[in-house]
Amino acid sequence: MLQDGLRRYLGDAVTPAALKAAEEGEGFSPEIWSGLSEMGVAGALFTEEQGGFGGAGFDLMTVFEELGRAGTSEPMLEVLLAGGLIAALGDETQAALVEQAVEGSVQLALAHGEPGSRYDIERVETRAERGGDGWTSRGARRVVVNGAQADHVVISARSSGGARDRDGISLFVLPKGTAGVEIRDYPLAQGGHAAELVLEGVTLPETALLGAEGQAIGALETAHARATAALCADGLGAMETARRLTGDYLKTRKQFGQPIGKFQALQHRAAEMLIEIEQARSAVINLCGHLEADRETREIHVSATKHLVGKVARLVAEEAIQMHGGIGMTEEYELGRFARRLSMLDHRFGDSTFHLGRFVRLRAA
Amino acid sequence: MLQDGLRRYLGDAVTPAALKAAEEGEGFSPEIWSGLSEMGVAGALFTEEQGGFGGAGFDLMTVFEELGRAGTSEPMLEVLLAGGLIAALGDETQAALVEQAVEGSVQLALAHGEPGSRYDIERVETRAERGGDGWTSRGARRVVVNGAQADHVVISARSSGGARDRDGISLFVLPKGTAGVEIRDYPLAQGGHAAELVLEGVTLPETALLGAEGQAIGALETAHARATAALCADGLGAMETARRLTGDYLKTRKQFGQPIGKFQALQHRAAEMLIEIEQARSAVINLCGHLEADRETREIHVSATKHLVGKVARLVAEEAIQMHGGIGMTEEYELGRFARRLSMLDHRFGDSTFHLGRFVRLRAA
Amino acid sequence: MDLNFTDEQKAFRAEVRGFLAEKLPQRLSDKVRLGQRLEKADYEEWHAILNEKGWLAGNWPEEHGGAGWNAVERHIFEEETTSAAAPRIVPFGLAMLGPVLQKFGSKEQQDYWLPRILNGDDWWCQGYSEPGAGSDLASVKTTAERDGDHYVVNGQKTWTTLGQYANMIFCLVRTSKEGKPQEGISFLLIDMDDPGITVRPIVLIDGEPEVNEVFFDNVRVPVTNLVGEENKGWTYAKYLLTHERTNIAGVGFANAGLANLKRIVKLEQSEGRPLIEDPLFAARIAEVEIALMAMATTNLRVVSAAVAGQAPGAESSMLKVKGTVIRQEINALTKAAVGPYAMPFVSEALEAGTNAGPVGPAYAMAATPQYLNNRKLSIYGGSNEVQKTIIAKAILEL
Amino acid sequence: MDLNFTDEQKAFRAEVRGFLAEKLPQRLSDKVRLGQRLEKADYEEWHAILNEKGWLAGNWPEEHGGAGWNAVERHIFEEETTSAAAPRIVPFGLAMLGPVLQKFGSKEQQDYWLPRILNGDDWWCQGYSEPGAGSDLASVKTTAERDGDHYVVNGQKTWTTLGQYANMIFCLVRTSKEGKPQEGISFLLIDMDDPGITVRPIVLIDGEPEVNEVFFDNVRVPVTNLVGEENKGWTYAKYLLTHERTNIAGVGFANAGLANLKRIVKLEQSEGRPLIEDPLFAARIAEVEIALMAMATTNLRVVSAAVAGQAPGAESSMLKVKGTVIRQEINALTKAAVGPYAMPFVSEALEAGTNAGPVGPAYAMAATPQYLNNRKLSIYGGSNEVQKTIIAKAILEL
Repeated sequence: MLQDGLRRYLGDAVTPAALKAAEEGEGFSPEIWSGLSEMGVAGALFTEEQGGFGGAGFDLMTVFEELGRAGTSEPMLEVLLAGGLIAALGDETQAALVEQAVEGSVQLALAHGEPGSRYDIERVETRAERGGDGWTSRGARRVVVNGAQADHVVISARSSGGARDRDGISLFVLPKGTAGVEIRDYPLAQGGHAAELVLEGVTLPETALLGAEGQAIGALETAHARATAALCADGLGAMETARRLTGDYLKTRKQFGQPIGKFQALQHRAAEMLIEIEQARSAVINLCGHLEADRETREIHVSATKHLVGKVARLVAEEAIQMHGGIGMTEEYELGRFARRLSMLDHRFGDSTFHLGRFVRLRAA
Repeated sequence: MLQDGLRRYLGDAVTPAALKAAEEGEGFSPEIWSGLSEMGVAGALFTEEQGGFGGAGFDLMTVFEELGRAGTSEPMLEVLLAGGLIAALGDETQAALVEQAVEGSVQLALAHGEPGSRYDIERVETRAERGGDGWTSRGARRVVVNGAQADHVVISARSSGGARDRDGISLFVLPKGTAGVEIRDYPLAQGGHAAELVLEGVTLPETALLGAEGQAIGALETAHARATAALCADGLGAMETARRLTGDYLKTRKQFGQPIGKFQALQHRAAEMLIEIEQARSAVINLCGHLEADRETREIHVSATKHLVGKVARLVAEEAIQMHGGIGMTEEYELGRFARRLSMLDHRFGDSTFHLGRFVRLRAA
Repeated sequence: MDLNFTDEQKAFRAEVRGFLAEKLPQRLSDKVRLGQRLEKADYEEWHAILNEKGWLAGNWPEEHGGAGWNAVERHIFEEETTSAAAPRIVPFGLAMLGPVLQKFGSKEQQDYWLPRILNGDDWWCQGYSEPGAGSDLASVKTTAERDGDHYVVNGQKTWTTLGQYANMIFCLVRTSKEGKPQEGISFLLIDMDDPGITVRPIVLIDGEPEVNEVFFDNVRVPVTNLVGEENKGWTYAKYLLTHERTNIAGVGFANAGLANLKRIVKLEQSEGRPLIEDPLFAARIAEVEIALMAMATTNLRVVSAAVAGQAPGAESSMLKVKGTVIRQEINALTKAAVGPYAMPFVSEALEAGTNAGPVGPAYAMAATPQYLNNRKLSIYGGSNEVQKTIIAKAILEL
Repeated sequence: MDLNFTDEQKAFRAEVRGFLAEKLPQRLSDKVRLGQRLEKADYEEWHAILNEKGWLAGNWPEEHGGAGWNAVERHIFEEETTSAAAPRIVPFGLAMLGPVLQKFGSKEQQDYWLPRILNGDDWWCQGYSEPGAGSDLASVKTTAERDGDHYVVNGQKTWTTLGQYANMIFCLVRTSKEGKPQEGISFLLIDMDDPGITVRPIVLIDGEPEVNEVFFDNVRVPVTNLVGEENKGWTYAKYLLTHERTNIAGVGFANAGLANLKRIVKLEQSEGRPLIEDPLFAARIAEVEIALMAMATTNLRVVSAAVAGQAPGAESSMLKVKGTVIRQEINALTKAAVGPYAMPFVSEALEAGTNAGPVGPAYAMAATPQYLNNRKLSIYGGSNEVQKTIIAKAILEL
């Protein structure tokens, strides 16, 4: 039901004009953001206690597969990621932000990765020092998706321990416009915007602290597991569109006197692409079905799924372009946007090589 | 010239009857062994000082590519391997064995691998202890190709140091029938025979020592580098035959009303197979051209070539069978022999995964 | 989306597991685990044990003496038996002929042949493929000419798996040369002891005579052995092929193979450490394990849809391709894992209870024969190329 | 088999290297190394430097002002210039049109056009492909009708690389509709400033307007601009394509890309260590490095055979396929290496000397655009699918 409604809505709303508005603006279409809010889509990402009406793995799958299928870049993943952390750790005042995010009246972002941390969730070097009646922090945050647009940014900093200790990571909620935060906003290859954040001795009140001091790693892992499932579902949706476009093209495009879809080599490659997309779908199902499992089981599925979906995303993007030929290389044809989106899937939350190695380590543990 | 003569000779000599004789006998055809000896083929493996007329990398390539193309299993690689060690390290008396091997009057083998050493040339646990006027040794040697047939077996044992020390490995020459050696002879999947050797306190005279005590590792590495080049050339020859058989089959076999070679998917796969075989040929050339280089350069090429040829061997064996369909699965059709030979290439001197890791370590060193 | 098992299904799994623990002879599971040769008597022994429990024909309805399981129950049974290393159920009578007789056979044929399949009175083999036909099964050249109350059969079948054990063969034969190739085919049951039948073993590249050629020289077959109508055999053949495709993914075999591989890489040493600690080897295993985790879920999705009444179409072609590729990769990794001991090729060692022990560790001896033998997986039952063409046409509508 | 270089060849290599050290402007090699955008003036500057030395047209005979190098010398020049990060030589005038004019052009055409190519008076572009034709180049729809001393050209060309810089275009046009599609094609030289020509940029998925559509609306071209004979253009077109295929393997580009990748993985940190120490990432690099080592030797084999007088046939198709796959894999690994910094998509940062610096490390900024842009490698110049068909037919005779 949500799925059908969402697919219908996005099918109508994601127009060239809306995409142009997103590109020329801040990376997303304010109209579509409002439309999604009116449909209550963000509510599907949270449980009833948290102010939503869903929150299970398959709810995430439904929402993000459709967003990926439509190829639109409203910052819904950031609601899941930052909103999930606030919902899990926040006090009553902070929890209001989740409600507002579900309504669509505030935008959120998570500023966790550092320039040198790559895909390592545990690595935090930026420190937060307690002083006076609050905290000060100094350091840099890289590729913060929606970082310049967000009304509130959840930011991590280390209040104790060494660079890769699991203990000692704290989270804070920064309102937009906090003094001492330098922001460079820029577009992303997959659509949307991100920002580099430089904290130059930011002062934060005690009320900015989200959850217990130094104890954020568990919640961060859970939030990343859920966001990984969402991103993979998004990729699955984008693959479906890439395959639909490719199938249509193979049927209509003629070369050497016949539709190129009659060439057996292309038929077999299209079939292989389809088989792999079904593998990716099953991998997303596996992860979504294990988001509530114990940490070890959940993380094994995180790495298994991100590995497989990353590999398939590359295959689908490259094969779809190749089977289209020149037209697949052009910005004006619809495929390019999806191919670029798929080619960036590997660069958030860990690429397929990283997760293959992590899967091995988790299995051996 | 040698190449043409050898190809012609083997084209005539490798008959079903000769293969049957090999299978029912000791793994090779005595007639073909004599024929090769009369042609002086083994002479191409040694320099003039060593009693041959060749010995360069491209001489090995010529000989072994033809043996692989014909799919015959006379123990020529063992002449290269054990004979090469004797030629490099032996005193005058021992050097006579090389001459005899070149003439074809003695057969040789190298017993170096242990049940647990896998592909690790440096790993030797079997010990040789000096005592009286000779040595005693106790231990096991695995998959000694031609071990039961050889008139002389070059055997390694550790006279000092720990299991993986480079220093401390000594070589000895054992004549056939030495007391205290228990032999189990068996056929190999690629053709030919090998044996498990169990040394139960073998006593060896001082004259059995080959080269300086404890200093054999360098010569062993060189011999293995040369033997790896030879095995890869053998694989290249077998690939050529597999591709020839597959090409012929695609042209003649009809299905759904036309030769299956008209199906574009098979055409493209056949083309990919061909491209990879040319890659393998270049890899063999690279190794053969660097056998005389400094150790580091040579070993980088050993691992690069063995990795690539191993991968291509698998591809060619599997694709050749697949493109043939059922007939490719049968023992009576010629392809099976070559597919089996190719599928065993990875199991001597290190498989493609082992050598990929080794290449990385050598490059990083 | 619910892929969880119900409590009833969990209880069924526990029951199967208990049964296997009690009734599966250790001697047989040892043979399966080591990849040793199973004799005719081994299969018959296991069939009898299952039949006694009423579990031999999981896919048959209860009225014919089957267990009447649905797709999920069959899946659970399959998972448990493969992971316990039970011998496979020989499919020719049970999975192939049985359903055809139940759907298209006469009452007399059902009453006579079906119990004999369950009781092990007959060992059936399959006479579908002919030399040169490959995946083009409709290209049937073996003829059956009517002569009074008999058909006179002439021609040749090939790739007849375990035909050397069989006393009966079901065959596609040509009874008419008119119309399309599919139109003149009939489905005949033939006694292998009839005069004029010759069986010639075909040795495969693993050295085993697993398949056979069967020659028919004026073999007289009573017309009562015709199944259904003359010239309608292609319909029955296709029905049979659909049934053959249950469990086409081979998830159970893949799981068992992966477990065996993981055991081996803990025992094998490479450069002084267990092979499993080699990061590149471990990564190759992980890749196939991850693919298998996904494929198992795809399989469950298809199984669930089957229980919900959806006929699996081209999905089973996807499962065939991916399932065989995964199993072949596990075979290749197992061969790689055993290192130099993949080379010894000692046929007698695969015979349980002979003096010729394995060369090297016992787990190594079957690695190469199984690798070689399972190259067939992507060839038979409609080659993977044929499956891809089906996918392209049926789903992509190319 | 001798793939070693002669002393003369080694001396030539040293001379090229010395020249590059002295004459290649650092500003240009910095741009190339960082993957920044090269402007028209950058190419012209580099062409002029090479032309002064007599090295701009390595493949032209000396009588036409070329260097007259053989295949090995061209190979050495190519290796050295790519590894020094020199701008590539724009191929349309030098590698494509030049040889056609030398072989098929009139004396007047040679005398007029060839010096202008060397001196940079003209920037040529290529009018081969048409919308919807893909790799089927003979499907030319653009027409040229004779009208007195002119042809009147109507139609459309596409994928015209760097057409925005060009003042001249060489075109395949249809002058006859009789016979096979190949038979009515002519080869025309057209001034881009002629009335009736419109150039429309096509933005590719990397965001760059590298290629163009060129529209012809009653463009009047003097008949003196016909190369060779009317309706024989297909012969010249094929000759041009053969010449385009020298250096088809792109070994130099691959080597430079690999060196860049290896530099990056030493600087990138993963889990507290340089990325190069990640065994799986290192293995992926090693795999492509090993493939490149072999491919470079295949290339030398083909080059040596060319010097020995053998015309490269389907071998160049093999080099095309393998060469592009290797370069694309290096691009993919470079994108993977830069991690999250592959995502910023800041077009202005690719402009040297602007205020918009790179997001993240400078080496990261071009990774994604180059990955995306080089997907074209396996599509243009005869797609890899077309190359495989050529290999199957020419070598395998299928």
